[in-house]
Amino acid sequence: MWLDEERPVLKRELLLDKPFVNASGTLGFAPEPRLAPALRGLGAFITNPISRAPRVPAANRAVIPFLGGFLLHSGYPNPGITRVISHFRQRWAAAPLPVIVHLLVETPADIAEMLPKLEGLENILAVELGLPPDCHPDLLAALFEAGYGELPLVPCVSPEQVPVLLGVLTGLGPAAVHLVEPRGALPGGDGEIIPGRLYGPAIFPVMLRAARVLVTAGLRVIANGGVTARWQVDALLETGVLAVGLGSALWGIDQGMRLLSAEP
Amino acid sequence: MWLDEERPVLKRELLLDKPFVNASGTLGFAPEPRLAPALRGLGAFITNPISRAPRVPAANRAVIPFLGGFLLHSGYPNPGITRVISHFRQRWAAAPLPVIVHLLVETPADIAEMLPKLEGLENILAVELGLPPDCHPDLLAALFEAGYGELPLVPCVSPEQVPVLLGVLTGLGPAAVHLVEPRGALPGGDGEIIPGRLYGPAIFPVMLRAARVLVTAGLRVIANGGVTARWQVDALLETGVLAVGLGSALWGIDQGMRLLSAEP
Amino acid sequence: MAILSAKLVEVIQLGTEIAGLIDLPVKYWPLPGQYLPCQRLDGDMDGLATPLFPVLVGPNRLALGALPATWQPGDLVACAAPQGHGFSLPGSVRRVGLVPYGVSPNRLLTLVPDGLAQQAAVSLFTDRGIPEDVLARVPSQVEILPLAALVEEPGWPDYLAVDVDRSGLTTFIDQVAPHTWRCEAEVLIFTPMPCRGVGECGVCAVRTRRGWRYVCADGPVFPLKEVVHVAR
Amino acid sequence: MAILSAKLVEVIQLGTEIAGLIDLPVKYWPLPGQYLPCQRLDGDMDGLATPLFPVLVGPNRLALGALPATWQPGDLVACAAPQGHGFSLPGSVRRVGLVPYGVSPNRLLTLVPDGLAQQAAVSLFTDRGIPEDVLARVPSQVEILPLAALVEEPGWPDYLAVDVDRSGLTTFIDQVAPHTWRCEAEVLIFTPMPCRGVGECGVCAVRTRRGWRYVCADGPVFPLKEVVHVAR
Ligand SMILES: Cc1cc2nc3c(=O)[nH]c(=O)nc-3n(C[C@H](O)[C@H](O)[C@H](O)COP(=O)(O)OP(=O)(O)OC[C@H]3O[C@@H](n4cnc5c(N)ncnc54)[C@H](O)[C@@H]3O)c2cc1C
Ligand SMILES: Cc1cc2nc3c(=O)[nH]c(=O)nc-3n(C[C@H](O)[C@H](O)[C@H](O)COP(=O)(O)OP(=O)(O)OC[C@H]3O[C@@H](n4cnc5c(N)ncnc54)[C@H](O)[C@@H]3O)c2cc1C
Ligand SMILES: Cc1cc2nc3c(=O)[nH]c(=O)nc-3n(C[C@H](O)[C@H](O)[C@H](O)COP(=O)(O)O)c2cc1C
Ligand SMILES: Cc1cc2nc3c(=O)[nH]c(=O)nc-3n(C[C@H](O)[C@H](O)[C@H](O)COP(=O)(O)O)c2cc1C
Ligand code: FES
Ligand code: FES
Repeated sequence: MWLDEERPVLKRELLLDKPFVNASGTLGFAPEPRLAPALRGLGAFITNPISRAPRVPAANRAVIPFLGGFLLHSGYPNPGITRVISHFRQRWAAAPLPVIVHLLVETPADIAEMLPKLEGLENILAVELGLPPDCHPDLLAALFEAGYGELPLVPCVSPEQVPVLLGVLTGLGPAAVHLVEPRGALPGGDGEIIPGRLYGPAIFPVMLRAARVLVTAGLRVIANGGVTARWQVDALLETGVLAVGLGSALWGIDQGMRLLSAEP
Repeated sequence: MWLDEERPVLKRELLLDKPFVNASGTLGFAPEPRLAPALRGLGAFITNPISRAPRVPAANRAVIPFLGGFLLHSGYPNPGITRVISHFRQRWAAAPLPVIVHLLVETPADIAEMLPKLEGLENILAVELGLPPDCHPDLLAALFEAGYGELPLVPCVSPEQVPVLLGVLTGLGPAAVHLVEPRGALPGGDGEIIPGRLYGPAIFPVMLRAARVLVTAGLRVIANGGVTARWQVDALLETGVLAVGLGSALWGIDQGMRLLSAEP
Repeated sequence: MAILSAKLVEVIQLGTEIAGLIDLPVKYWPLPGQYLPCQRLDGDMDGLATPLFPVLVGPNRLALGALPATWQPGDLVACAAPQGHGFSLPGSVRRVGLVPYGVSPNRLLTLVPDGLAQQAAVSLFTDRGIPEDVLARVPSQVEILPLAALVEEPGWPDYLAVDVDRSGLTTFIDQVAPHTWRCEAEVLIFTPMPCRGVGECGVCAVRTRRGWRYVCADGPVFPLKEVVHVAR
Repeated sequence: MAILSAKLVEVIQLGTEIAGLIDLPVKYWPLPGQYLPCQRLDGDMDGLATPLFPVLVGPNRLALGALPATWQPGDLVACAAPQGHGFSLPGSVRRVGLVPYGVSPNRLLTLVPDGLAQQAAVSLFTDRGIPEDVLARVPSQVEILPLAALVEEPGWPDYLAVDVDRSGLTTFIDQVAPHTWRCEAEVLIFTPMPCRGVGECGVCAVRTRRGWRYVCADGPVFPLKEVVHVAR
């Protein structure tokens, strides 16, 4: 159990005792015992994306490699918030590290329905908001309005969303902003163009630049970065991010572990 | 000479007789004879970036490789518009293909001063506008206002600028939009973080997605893409772009040539 | 999460695929239809592991495939424990049919030694030519027949093992009509498994009679009847 | 723009650098200080060429370096024509000084055969240890001295060739005080040349007495006096 008497619980501020998190979608819905070695290196566990209603895998689900990384398109399959909570709340409560729940939100109504279900659960540090790719600043403001409550909100923005949302983000002053992988597109096996998120070291220069923009604007930032090497972690931390999010490195056999266990 | 009696000269519309251009900065200021093999494959020649006043190389100029590409930071050195024109106008006029002049613009005053110097020169097909990274929609509109005249204007936008500028672009209805390389940042040899453009196949998925967004919005698009292989050219053309911009491939020994000479 | 670092000792061309002998303790050998998540050290920096399956070889040697083309003998490879549900050839069967559909026969041919050991007749049903070098390694007792032979006489085998790419499942069902089979049948569904279950990413998902299942964890081998009517 | 496809025949370790023998017609051999833009076919897909310089070897063999670590014997390499201004050792000189400053001595050692052939004394001034394997290839007539020897006796050489990284130019000038030299002197400025002149990208620029110059086209070898007071 993570919340204890000794520890000050600061609402609307995010305290991580280690400068790493996992990217949403990389370690499943709960910090299971089989993940123990990775969990020991993380400051918080971020769940897979969770939607209001259940989502099935995308019909054209795919992983498409390119030089320096890969595109992933899954459809964010998940059983929906209600079933996720009944299935995983015990495991979240018993976890050896705090949990950040990642919610897929499209409308203020989504968040207004989902958030109350999470309040009162144990060991939830914050709620992350996965935003639609064309999220307008007004939508983000409305989502915050609808989500105002006990739990700090951490909006996830990809680099191509930074210029559009920077103004509203600095105005909202969230507990943190999570900089997540850029979106891209590649032809699949049969030539159909598949959209999806991009992972791997190819994205690092774009992520480092976007992290600097966010930090310079005075925001508290958690940054994914296609990080596979320690010098990339260092460059992000020196830029002033709170924590580095590991993505594809956690799917490798021991790359993620080497990053998490290395001395700073 | 390219302009002749037979050919209809359509103002504010861009006609390319081959679906390739070079990215600005990749082949110098004029289509010199030494470039002949590459020029035969191009529908237009785009000049290096040209500013109002001379620019010297950046003190921290650098090329920094990463997995799948490299970051380039040059400072866009150039002798300024006046000297460029006196030096190259003859070579532009005598070129075997039309020339698109790339102007670095920061303010409407820049363009108001530079554009008249280009009007009346022979064999100029269009003027490309290199925009500051934080270009606001109002600035772009003001630049077009200031630049209204004989020559079609082609704004250059990088993928992270697309969401911010898409609205104003569709309103302005330019002859074409040139989608250019994303900006990034990487630590240089001494740890200093160097900003710059990203080249190479690592950027392709981001470019393909941004090209689709622009085409879907009804814009006429020239797209760079970190293109090094024919399937990438095909994916961009099938997406509906007018032409593909070749960047780093033109600096290789024969990669660019293989792309330009391949049968579609 | 036991992790082993092992050496790629030898590389073998098997038809269009490359397989490799990896210097691994026997207890880490995957069984037919299982896979070993592997990643070359100091390379393959995108962070993804490659699932390696047992493929055809002689006795007391385990070749794994398909290797990425860039791997070279001498390379060090990090391996996780063998993973997934493999084939379970019932001890009682007497007529084994192997059906590599649109894929190389290499993975299924690992069932041949067990089949022959229990005195079963083993037939390989395929319409694709089998490359010379693969054929040379197949015991002569194995009969090689066109798919039509199976479609015409679906009652012959008392056990069928199928290997098919997820994208080929629908065509397979249309062409081979597996619902006419009466015997026990299993299918290895071949599909990318980027997170090998670590992230429950869902990219490897298949629809089964009992809902969505993940090939990386619930497969790669499924009872054929679980997927034959719903898979897509 | 002649383009040649040639084979990388042999790979040689020279101290910390890797050099290679490339199967090239003699008329394509770059001279000391010149470079050959090369790109491995089917690899190095970022589109950039690697500039390869002549480096130390025996007679009638040309080794080029430094090779990227991934290149292997047998690889096919596309080569453009030799490019740039190399060293021009005057035929009259009798005392040749070579100054690899903060870089490997390999590029400068290609001047040794010509120096010795015209009966000149050749000294190599460096404070970095020279790796055994490189030393073994240096003719015994070449004297190896610390930089201090040159600083103390700047009047000794009647020709000096310097090799220095662009980032090391300022330190070089501070430490070695080349303005005290009276003899003819040339400097190879080593710096990335991503466009090798094709794009006039300016990344290789150096400031000279006559304004900004590009190492890829105006160098890599410059008269020392052109850059010594302004270079940065
Ligand atoms: C606006 C929007 C944005 C999206 N963005 C993304 C994105 O960024 N990334 C991403 O990866 N995906 C995204 N998706 C999701 C994805 O594209 C698909 O819409 C979603 O995953 C559904 O996939 P589908 O088309 O295969 O399913 P549908 O067309 O919804 O069909 C589902 C089929 O599966 C059957 N089915 C459903 N559940 C079960 C079950 N448990 N057992 C058996 N059968 C079942 C149904 O009966 C139906 O036949 C987005 C979707 C939308 C609408
Ligand atoms: C707002 C802004 C944005 C920029 N964006 C980019 C970008 O995106 N990408 C990029 O690559 N660069 C960019 N630059 C340019 C770059 O960062 C440098 O500002 C520019 O290249 C000047 O470099 P510097 O600092 O070395 O020169 P300065 O600090 O201007 O100093 C120039 C020095 O060189 C000397 N000098 C000048 N010309 C000559 C000559 N011909 N001969 C001898 N000496 C000379 C001068 O006397 C002076 O000492 C940008 C600049 C600004 C102001
Ligand atoms: C319910 C729902 C939730 C979404 N939430 C996210 C999200 O959290 N993160 C995300 O990356 N995209 C989210 N999206 C948006 C999809 O990513 C987007 O529609 C998809 O990438 C297709 O966009 P594209 O074709 O422009 O690439 C969501 C979409 C829906 C329908
Ligand atoms: C005169 C001038 C013109 C500019 N024009 C361009 C341009 O055409 N293209 C471009 O990429 N950036 C242009 N810029 C903006 C610079 O790219 C930008 O300031 C630089 O990338 C630093 O930004 P960053 O630190 O946010 O990456 C211009 C800047 C100046 C001063
Ligand atoms: S590979 Fe990710 S869930 Fe199976
Ligand atoms: S390398 Fe580009 S100008 Fe010299």
